[in-house]
Amino acid sequence: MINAKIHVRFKSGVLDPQGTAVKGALKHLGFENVVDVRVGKLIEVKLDAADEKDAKEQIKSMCEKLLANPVIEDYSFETQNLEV
Amino acid sequence: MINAKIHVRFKSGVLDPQGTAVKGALKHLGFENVVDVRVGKLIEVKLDAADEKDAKEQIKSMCEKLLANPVIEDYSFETQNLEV
Amino acid sequence: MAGREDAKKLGLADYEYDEIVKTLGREPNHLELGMYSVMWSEHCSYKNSKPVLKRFPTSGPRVLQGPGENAGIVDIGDNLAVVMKIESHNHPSAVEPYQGAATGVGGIIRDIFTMGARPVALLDSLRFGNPDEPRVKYLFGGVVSGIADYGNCMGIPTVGGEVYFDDSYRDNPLVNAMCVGIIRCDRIVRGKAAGVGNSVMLVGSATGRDGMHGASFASEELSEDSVAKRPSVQVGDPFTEKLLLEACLELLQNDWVVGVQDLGAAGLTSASCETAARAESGIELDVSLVPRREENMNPYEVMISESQERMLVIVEKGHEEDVRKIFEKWDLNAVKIGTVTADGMLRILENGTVVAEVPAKSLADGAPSIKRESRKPFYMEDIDIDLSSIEIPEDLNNVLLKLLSSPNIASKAWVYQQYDYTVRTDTVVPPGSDAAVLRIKGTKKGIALTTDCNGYYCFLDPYEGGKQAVAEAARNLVVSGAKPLAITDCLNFGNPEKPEVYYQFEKCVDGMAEAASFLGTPVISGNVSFYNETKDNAIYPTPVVGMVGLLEDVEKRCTMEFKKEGDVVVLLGDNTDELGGSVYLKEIIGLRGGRPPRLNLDVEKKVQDCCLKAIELGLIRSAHDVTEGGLSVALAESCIAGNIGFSGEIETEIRPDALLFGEGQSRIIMSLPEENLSLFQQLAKELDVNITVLGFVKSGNFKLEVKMKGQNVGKVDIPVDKLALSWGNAIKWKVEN
Amino acid sequence: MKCAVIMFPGSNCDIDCYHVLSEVLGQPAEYVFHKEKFGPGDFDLIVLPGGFSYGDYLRAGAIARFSPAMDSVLKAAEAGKLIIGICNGFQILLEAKLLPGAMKRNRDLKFHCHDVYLRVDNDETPFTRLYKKGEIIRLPIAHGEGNYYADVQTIEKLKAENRVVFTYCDRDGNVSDAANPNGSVENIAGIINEQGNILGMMPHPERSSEEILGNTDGKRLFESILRHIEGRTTYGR
Ligand SMILES: Nc1ncnc2c1ncn2[C@@H]1O[C@H](COP(=O)(O)OP(=O)(O)O)[C@@H](O)[C@H]1O
Ligand SMILES: [Mg+2]
Repeated sequence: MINAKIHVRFKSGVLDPQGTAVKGALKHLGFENVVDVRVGKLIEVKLDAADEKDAKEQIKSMCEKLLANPVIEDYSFETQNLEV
Repeated sequence: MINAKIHVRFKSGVLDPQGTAVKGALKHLGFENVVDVRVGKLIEVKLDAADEKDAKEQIKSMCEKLLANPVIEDYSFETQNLEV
Repeated sequence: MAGREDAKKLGLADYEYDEIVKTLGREPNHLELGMYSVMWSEHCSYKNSKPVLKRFPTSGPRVLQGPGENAGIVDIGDNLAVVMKIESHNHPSAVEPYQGAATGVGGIIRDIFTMGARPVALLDSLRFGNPDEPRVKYLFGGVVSGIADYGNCMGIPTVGGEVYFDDSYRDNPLVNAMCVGIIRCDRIVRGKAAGVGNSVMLVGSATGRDGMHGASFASEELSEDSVAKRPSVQVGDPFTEKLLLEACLELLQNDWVVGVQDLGAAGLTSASCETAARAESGIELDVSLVPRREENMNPYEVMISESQERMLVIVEKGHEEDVRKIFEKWDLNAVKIGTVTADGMLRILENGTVVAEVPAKSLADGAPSIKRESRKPFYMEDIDIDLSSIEIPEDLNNVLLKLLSSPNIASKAWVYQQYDYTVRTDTVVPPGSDAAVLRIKGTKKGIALTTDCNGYYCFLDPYEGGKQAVAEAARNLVVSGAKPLAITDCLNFGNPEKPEVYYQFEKCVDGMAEAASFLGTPVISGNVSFYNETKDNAIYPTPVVGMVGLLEDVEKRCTMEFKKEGDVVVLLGDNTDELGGSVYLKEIIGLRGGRPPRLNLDVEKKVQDCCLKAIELGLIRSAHDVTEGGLSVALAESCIAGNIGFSGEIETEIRPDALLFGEGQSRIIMSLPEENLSLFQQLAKELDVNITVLGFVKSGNFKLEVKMKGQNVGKVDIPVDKLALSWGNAIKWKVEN
Repeated sequence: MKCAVIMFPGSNCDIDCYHVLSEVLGQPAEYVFHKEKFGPGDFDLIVLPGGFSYGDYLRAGAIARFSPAMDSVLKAAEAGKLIIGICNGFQILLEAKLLPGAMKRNRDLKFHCHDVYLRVDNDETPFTRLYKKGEIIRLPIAHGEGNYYADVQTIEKLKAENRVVFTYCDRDGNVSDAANPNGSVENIAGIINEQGNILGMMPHPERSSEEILGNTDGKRLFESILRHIEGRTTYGR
């Protein structure tokens, strides 16, 4: 079993409305030293695959087809073999 | 400058409608071996702080006050000192 | 076996445990006890309220379904009927505002389509503490977006509701959601497990460990460790509910469907025993057949889980595959989990072995009801205020502007613009007026909807407050041109074990019952929410009235805004010198108390009849009732809404602040073309209603002079733009800063 | 004019679009379930309605674009059939790359339901020929993710090719930040593809096509389409 932790974030240069709002709220709460906040997605996918290399290929393909929108988002991921 | 990467996810057992929908879509796209998908948040906070220990305290407090709702969500985070 | 101690832990009293043992003729096991504990909680059993609720009028020529089913139904002709129900989700929303409110909306929608109706509208009645407090802002914002996200995703317009702020709701916000559906009279489905041998199927989402003991959670005071009761809050899945809605409505086209019941509080336990009890039958079901989301769930967990977006469907034997096919089309589960039996028992099996067996009726209806002690609260003895000690403010303009920017009077657009109120293209009077009006496609008809309650009046005088809530709801429908038909009510109170709270409860119900009978609007469904109380801080008694009215011709609807320069503005009803319970007294003078305005039902009825008749005859161009803030606020609202001014004067013997800001009941302001005035005066005379000409619609300022014996004793004179600014942005400024 | 309204799981303006096409315009309209396919010549107009397909759970429109009906929509698009995506339908068109750019959450993170004013920037499309260029119209919006984004080059290209069809403005036609309900780049409310047969827009013309709803500015959009199709069947070929 392979576990993949995928991060999807806005590309740099794309305004992140949620990040802006969270930053404002944090400042309001007294966290004055917050410089920047970005809110993205954490997608955890459990795959029934033995081979980590193969799993990585699949995850990459999932990201490209569905999980991230390349117009506005970048992705990165890590995998972990749960059997090991 | 400290960079914190915060993961906020539904507690285990809490229904994750997004995860369910994404899992269905991935299966539909031919990724038959997907066993489970959970969708959470990735929140990246840049803090103007020198001391990593102090920054960790602050991030913890942000999570508890604003970024996660302990009733249904768990959080975890890593920090990184950008100056180093 | 489970004993008395286990029962206590689950919140069952000794005498209740004894009753269970007596019913079963033996000690219950753990699962059985758990099922009794959820079904006999206040939330499910109404044990504290049942005898009092009997005082409501519940029948009438149009009532097709009164209380006791998932929702009430009134006939509106053309073989169509309106289905409606309101429900609270107060406790979950206090702990997790977004999900708590969202799942509240999800639950009330299911109650409507369970009956076979297409949900066409939502309303939300909300109460929070002082919006200046950060925690209140968080709760308010979270609740509103939870309601928005669920209702919007479902494609059901949220067309009305109310928002009040008062410290009494600080720790116990109230979140009441109402849903209204339309159904063909010959297609009504009830929650019955009839026909021995018929199949019991579970459809919709898989079952997880969500909201265990949610019903019990809603039946006790919130405390420090309420937060520790985390699993009681569920996450809503409006997408799945939308599929469930479409699948169920498709299913219900078929005559082989026997009954449907949604799974709400107390989950499968409640749905199975209630459907069996209604049909005087039994159900045998096997929990191992229930589709699960989580591993290793035991029968106890499966039976009391409150996982959302599920339904129990009873179909004639042999049609299981037909059901499965319909749900498969919508990508949903549909699994046969049991059978209808003749023996009246709810029998639970796990892999074929009986794990619980209790009489369904005893679970559903057997909770011993409690006659609580009732005592008039001390504070009520001491609420009179000597008006002569209150100085009349110099600057009445300033008072009016302050009133308009009070969050209890200001525009609620910040709230309802987050709700999709135009989807389905039936909303012909959108939120912001006295009542929302929806057309019914394929007919000439329309329905008008509102929720109302002034909890502060109910606190000061529960009986008058109860009456007033019903009368105001009816008045809001009438000024929209609709004839009031029926009520669904949500009774929000503190801890009923306290005699003072029970007194408030009883008196509110008495007042509501009297008004409902008098105005011919039976109570056809409702909900009770007790224990809205924290550390001796109970909410104001808040019996929210949801009401529906009918317009035979939707083209004859009326709205509140002044429409045309030169139109005459008249007051229907009588001004009074009452100031008790007013927003003016509470927020401007800073005095809590006084007797709330009296309501004479006879006068109220005449005023409403006259208004309705005038609208039907096409005599008038606008109508708006006078409520919080009084006459000047009502006039100002009609100006703001129409973006036009008003100029007038009143000759009176009432002190100017009472005249301008007092909240005397049974008053409606109208505008009409001058040429209709004499006809209208004649009508009012025939119907024995007093009317006063106040002035004219006029561009520019809102201007009203108060005169005593010809002498000017007070005046407001403000540009309408300025009024609009105060009124329009107050809530936004408060919550976003 | 033969019309199809696609029903995705979670669509909720399907009935409203159907109502306008069949009842208000009196045209033959059909629902097409997302699991069904159809031929490229079956319909003159295909409507991707508003709603929350798949709950908008990952990104608005992201999952819906993989449905079988969308394969047929792609083929119809290639065949030059008229396609309009309204609200969620616009989001689906973006995700399906039938239109450029992407949608983000509204900048204030709130759902917005109210009327907006729009400037008609292109009156030469099959969808807008009954409007006048520069005309200010009023339509309702109801969305939480209408914050249109595309990179600078794409925006320049859209403008150069006159493909911005509607722009948020105020009552007097001023295009300002205050008149922008969601933060979309350059106040963009609706765009069209290069071939001119696919329109995506956030506001809801189907909710303002009847007198009883207090506004008929949206009806002219559907009438434009009808005029275009009828003109083509009568004189074209
Ligand atoms: N929570 C809400 N949800 C939707 N609409 C609301 C809400 N609160 C207020 N409104 C709208 O604002 C209007 C004015 O509210 P309110 O002052 O309570 O009216 P009234 O005094 O006539 O009952 C309501 O009729 C309703 O249309
Ligand atoms: Mg009113």
